[in-house]
Amino acid sequence: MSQRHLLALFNDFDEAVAAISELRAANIKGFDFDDLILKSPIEHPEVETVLGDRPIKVQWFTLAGACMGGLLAFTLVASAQANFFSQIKAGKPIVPLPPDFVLTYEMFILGGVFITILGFLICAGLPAKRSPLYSAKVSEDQIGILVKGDEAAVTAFKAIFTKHKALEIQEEAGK
Amino acid sequence: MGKDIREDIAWAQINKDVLKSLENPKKLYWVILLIAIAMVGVAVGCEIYQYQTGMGVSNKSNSHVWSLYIATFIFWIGMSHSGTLLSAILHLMHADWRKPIYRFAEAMTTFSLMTAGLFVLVHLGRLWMVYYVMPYPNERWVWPNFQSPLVWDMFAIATYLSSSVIFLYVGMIPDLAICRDNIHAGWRKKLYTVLSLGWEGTDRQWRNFRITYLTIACFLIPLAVSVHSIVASDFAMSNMPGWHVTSFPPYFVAGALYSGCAAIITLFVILRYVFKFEEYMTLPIMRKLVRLTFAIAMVWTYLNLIEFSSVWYGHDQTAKDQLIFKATGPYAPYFWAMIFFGSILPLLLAFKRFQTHLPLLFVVSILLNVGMWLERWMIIGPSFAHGHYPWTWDHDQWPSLVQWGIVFGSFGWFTLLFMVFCKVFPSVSMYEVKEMVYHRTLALKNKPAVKGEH
Amino acid sequence: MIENSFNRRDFLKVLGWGGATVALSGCGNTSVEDGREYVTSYVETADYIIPSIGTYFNSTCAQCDAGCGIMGRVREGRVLKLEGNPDSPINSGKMCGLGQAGVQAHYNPDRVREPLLRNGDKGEAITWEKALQLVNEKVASANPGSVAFLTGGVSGHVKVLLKNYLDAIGSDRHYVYEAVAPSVVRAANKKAYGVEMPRLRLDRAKVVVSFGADFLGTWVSPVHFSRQYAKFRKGVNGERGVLVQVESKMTITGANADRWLAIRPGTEGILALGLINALIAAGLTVPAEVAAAVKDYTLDRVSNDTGVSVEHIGKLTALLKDRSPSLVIAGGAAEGYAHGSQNAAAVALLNQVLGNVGKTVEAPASMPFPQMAPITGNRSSLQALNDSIAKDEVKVLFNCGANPVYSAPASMNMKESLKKVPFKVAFAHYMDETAMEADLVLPLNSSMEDWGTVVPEYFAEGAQLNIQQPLMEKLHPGTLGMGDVLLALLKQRRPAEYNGYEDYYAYLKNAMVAIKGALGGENEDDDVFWDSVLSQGVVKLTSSSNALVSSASAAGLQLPPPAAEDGTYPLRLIPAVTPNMRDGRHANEPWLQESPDPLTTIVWDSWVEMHPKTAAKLGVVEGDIVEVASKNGAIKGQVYVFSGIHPDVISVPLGYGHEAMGRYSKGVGANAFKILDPVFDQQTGELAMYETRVKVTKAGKRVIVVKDEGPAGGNQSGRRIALRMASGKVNLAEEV
Amino acid sequence: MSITNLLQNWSDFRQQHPSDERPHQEYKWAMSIDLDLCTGCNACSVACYAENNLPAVGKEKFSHGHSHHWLRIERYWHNEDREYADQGAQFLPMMCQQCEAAPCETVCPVGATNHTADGLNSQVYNRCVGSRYCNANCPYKARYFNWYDYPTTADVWPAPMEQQLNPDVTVRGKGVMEKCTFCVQRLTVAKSNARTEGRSVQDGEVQTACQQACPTGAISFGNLIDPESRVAKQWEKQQVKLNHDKQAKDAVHDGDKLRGYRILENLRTYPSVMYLEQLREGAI
Repeated sequence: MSQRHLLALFNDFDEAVAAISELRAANIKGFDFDDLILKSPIEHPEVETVLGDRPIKVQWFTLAGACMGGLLAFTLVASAQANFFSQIKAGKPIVPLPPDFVLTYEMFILGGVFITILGFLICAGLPAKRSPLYSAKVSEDQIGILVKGDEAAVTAFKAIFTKHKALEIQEEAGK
Repeated sequence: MGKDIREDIAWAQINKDVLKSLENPKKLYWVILLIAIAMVGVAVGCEIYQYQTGMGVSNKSNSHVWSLYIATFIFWIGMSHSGTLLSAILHLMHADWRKPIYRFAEAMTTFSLMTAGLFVLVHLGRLWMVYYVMPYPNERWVWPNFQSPLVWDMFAIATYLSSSVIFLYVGMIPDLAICRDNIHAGWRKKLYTVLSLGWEGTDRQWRNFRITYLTIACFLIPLAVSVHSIVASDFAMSNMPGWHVTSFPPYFVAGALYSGCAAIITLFVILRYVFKFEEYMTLPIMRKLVRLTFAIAMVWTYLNLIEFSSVWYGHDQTAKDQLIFKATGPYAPYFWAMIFFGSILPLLLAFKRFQTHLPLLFVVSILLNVGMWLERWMIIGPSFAHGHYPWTWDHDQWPSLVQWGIVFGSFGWFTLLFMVFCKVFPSVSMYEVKEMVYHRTLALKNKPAVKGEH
Repeated sequence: MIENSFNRRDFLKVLGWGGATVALSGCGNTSVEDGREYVTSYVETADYIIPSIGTYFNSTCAQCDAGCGIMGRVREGRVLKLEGNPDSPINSGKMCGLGQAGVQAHYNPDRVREPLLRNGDKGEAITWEKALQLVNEKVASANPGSVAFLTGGVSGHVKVLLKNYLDAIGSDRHYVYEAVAPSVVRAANKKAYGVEMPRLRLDRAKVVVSFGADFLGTWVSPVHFSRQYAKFRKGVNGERGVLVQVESKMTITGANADRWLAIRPGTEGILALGLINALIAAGLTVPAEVAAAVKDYTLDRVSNDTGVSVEHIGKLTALLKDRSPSLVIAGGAAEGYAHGSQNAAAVALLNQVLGNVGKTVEAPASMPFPQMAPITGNRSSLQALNDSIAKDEVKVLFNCGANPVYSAPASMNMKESLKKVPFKVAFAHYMDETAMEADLVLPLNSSMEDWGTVVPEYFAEGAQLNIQQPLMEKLHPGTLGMGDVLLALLKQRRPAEYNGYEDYYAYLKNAMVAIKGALGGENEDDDVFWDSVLSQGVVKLTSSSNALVSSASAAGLQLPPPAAEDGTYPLRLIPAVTPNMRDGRHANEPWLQESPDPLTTIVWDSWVEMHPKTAAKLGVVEGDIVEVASKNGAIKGQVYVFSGIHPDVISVPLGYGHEAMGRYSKGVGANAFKILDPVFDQQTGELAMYETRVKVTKAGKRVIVVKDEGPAGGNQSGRRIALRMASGKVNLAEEV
Repeated sequence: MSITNLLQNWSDFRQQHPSDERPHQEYKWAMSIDLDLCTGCNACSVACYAENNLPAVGKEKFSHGHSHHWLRIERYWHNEDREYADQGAQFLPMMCQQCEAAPCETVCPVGATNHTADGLNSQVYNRCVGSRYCNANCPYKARYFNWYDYPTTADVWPAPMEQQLNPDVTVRGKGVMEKCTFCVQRLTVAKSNARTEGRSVQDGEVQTACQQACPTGAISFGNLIDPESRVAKQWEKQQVKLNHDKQAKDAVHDGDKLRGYRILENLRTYPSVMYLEQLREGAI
């Protein structure tokens, strides 16, 4: 059964929030609340509460990246120095710890940063293809709610959106 | 004092204003750009000559093996600090007034780092062998000497540069999306489309965006501090009298923040004027910035005194001679100029009426940076002139025009990069300014009337 | 590493000018024939030649007349470095900087490369045949008595050939000229000891008092004296020798003295006699007539005249009294005055009354072959030449190893007077000032391309004969050895005698083999003998040593009172002989220009040295350009202030200020020879070098003196770098 | 480079080299210079020019401090306020001190200067990138930088002067740091000769150029490990210990008898060159 996408644009954020909570409450057939995507010009922590908890995993990447960076740096540097019998630095050990710690520290950060970005891209699903429905208004000052549902659900969606003074409702046939 | 920025400013207006800064530039812009290019030309000429003839043309000597290049290197590294560091710290502290100004501050960071990097290259006697410094695998198993502070520099700067570029870029993604949505033709469209990575401001994107930005901010603070501490180690780790000082790392960091803040003030004034950003780069924000600068200036002064007095009351006669030489020898004028610009002049900033007096601030901030450059020169020049070994003292060696030319050109290079950035990317963070307005006045934003007008 | 002995046949392969030598000149050695680079395979080398391994050949250093034995390190047909020859008693393996720079004289880019005949102001290259032919004609056409040779000090077989040539053409005009030589002291010694230069045993002396003899830097045989100085300092069973230097301008020797006494110029003799008087007071017994002669030289008067404090005279007297044997030496500073002979005589007298003769002053070995014995140069001979030129007595003048146009004072106006000589031949290494005046310039081999024998003036032990042999193939085919030229000239005169010799090498070998008996090889095969001679580089001769006159006599000792002030020319000019430059003949060797002057550390320029007081009086500081004017001219120079000089004196180094010669010397510094006043020693007629009165005036601008020392000068500003302690505190005998 | 290697020999790698536990194996080249014999005649310096292909840079470059005398003679005065320098000068030959804990080594970014097994402070020309950090960190300023490309500079080695260049020693191009090597080229030859004969280098078998020239024999050079070598004996006699920054001499009580000291020892560079104090007679 074919799915359809609807994007409603709101000017008033409170209305948008209300709309979302109503969508959640109204048990519409052929509509999975988790498919609802909120699009906004800025971040809305308070809206997320309405969306229910959706997990964040980036920090785990960070942890892994940082540890890997640090560990790798130390082993590589130290084992490189292990060849320095031929190039002794007089009065110093072959593997001197203080300098190695400095480098470890730097690489710890570098690894952290890089892998965090990787994590971000993965978690945020970027770079992404443009989704079927989008309005430049979203990047300006309006908030958009993108829902996906059966033919049947469409009317219910529209009803709720109009009720909450959606400025405009875009509609498109899903695949 | 008033609000940081006007409350009844409409979001659409914000977009409009900032995007305007990306439109075709005025004549003045081109003039500045050309001057910058000319300056770079001078530097390139000097470098080619030096590369061909040998380092000798820079008029260093076996006593003065380092000179302006290293001094200016430290200067640019220092300049790079405020941008990222302030942006990150203030972000963690949710200091809203950072939002309109952090973008160009970070850009400044990135570009001054790029400039600093060049000086390391220019300084080398055998530029064409520079890759020896990198730990690349080779069948001879020869590695750089990881004990050398210069290698730490290499690592630190690489890390810092890439991290701040990332920080700058990530923070810019939502704005790039805005550009994408509002600019409909030409290579820019493609550029923004690619760079914005298909950002649509979905809740998922925002969620991960927040945590990522926060994390990188957290990383950047210790990184920034470590970078300049390491640059300080170049000196503190050596046994040159006047360098072998424990307080060097914090001293350098303070100096870095100092010159960085001063530079931000300068650019603040320029951008505010050139791009008509009065709405966003407001006087209240400037006031906060100035106060911060003043505070750091005093910290720097304090550390200066610490260094002097610890040398003065210490037992290292050599270092003491060194200090006396700085204050009385042929370098004395520069030394006292440094004290004046660095410690006396900033006292002006303590006065309320000066804190928002833009023309004055413009001049003062530049002079502060002159002072900070002199600080770096006072670390290099006199120390080499009057080191451990009296026989090799050399008080008559001054940098040649070749050196001055390259230093001069570096400012052109920085300006060039910065100007281009300001034309291609939004130099004020739109989405975050929106947040500032939003937090207070959601209601205002609802007034359709405001939209699109002014 | 050091390999001295090798097979003769291979030796000739290098030195007989055969194909083998060309093959040897590999590795970037540009062939002198056609300028092509040879890259020579070592498939067929002489068997003692191992690529990349240096071979050492013994020879003799020609940089000065001391005659040190050297070993040249030869690799791939090139001489790379000179080391001292350990077998030579003179320098026993050591060398001075001047000697080290010999290779730069050899490889010098400014050498004359082919015979040049004057054509207007230019010299045009001609062949040797043409050149020698020309010489032949000129000499033939000239009246025999009017052919003159002007040379530096010569000895050995070249001297013999020279003598023979002069005899052959029937002339006796051989002028031996040295711009800087202890001629007056020689004369005085001759009087006092019966020999010109007695053998000085610093190593035996407990105290050495040197009246301005710079024996560590420039005087007679510096390397040898330095060797002795080392022993002297280590001392006889640990008693460290004490060096006292008396002079008006500090020399490098003075800089090493335990006590450097700045004496009023010219009063050295007075001090010497004063010391004798004081010694008598201290109980030294001396001949009555000596005592009578010195009785007027009371402590106060001497101190007054000389400016040496009573305290120091007292201490010095005590020292001489207590520590015997001592040694007193008279050098440049003592002899450089109108009464130089008197000064020297007074110093010699001091030596005698101290009973040093026979202990530290020994009779030198005599040279068994007088015809080879060195003729030492002096300045009066040049005066003599100049006079006879003035009288048009000289028609043909050969000049070799002397550069009078540069080193004669302006008052002699050598340049002009040479113009009066119709035909002047210069045997030249560089186109120096004198060669520029010559009508025919004959390029000589360098000492590293040439054969020869050298007899040093000063024998370290017994008499010795030094061998000079080529260390490599000639760099320039157009040059010829002095010996070869003289031989060629002799062949023109006495074909019968000399046509037998193919070249000077042949002559030399023949001559040496002929006297092998005296050279300690009577029952050796000629070739074996010759090889051993060549490989040793030094032949020790069995010789008697003539006794010394040791009876002290003050007869004819007349010392003038200290010279009076001269109003218009208040200061006295001391032309300093520096270890690097000497008389300036080596000014074109960059190592010497670049090696800092020991005392001032100045490089690549001359300077005007003065005492802080003098500088204050003149209102000048270091780097001020001043004009130093005497009655006979003026030179400009940069001021260098230091306290190693008497306030009545200023000093300018000799050897700089060449107007020709080469890229490294031309126009570097100023020539102090030029402004010397024509004052002469009353007895010997030698030019009195220290008698020039000058006035110094500021000539405007100030420069930064190019020198090695930093702004701290000789000050260590509290660092522990160069430490010094009282000799009493250590026992040298215990040291290793 | 492998982790296993790292883990297995960890303790070795943490060991300071060289140290009292791990002294130099066969050779430790050292010098001792008797300042009472040094007359400042500059013979050593010129010999160094001849042996090591040092360029004579000329007046103009010299004035800019570009001189190349690996071995320089310094001249000090001790007459603080007296009218005359009436106790003469003091000459001090200063060359690379071949420190046991060389400040220059640790700071070189590319490891171009290292500590050799013979205890020399080596300089690898073709590894040097010319950061000049080593010189900045050298308290003796005994390192010299090639500010220009002297082989191609006019009048430095004009033909045929280049034929004098010693083939055993590199002719340095522009942009590299250089310094006294204790004539390492001679040491290498001596060592290989000795090795072929299955022995170690005897004392006096190898001389540095400066030592060989010095007319007064003020410089002695040799293997500090060989107890028979003159240098070793001298160090022993003067009670100068290589890896100490304070010597018996510094203790006042019997310091008098000893002349041996090392320059700027308090910086803990542990130089391999011992100087013997100059002496002056008190009786005059």
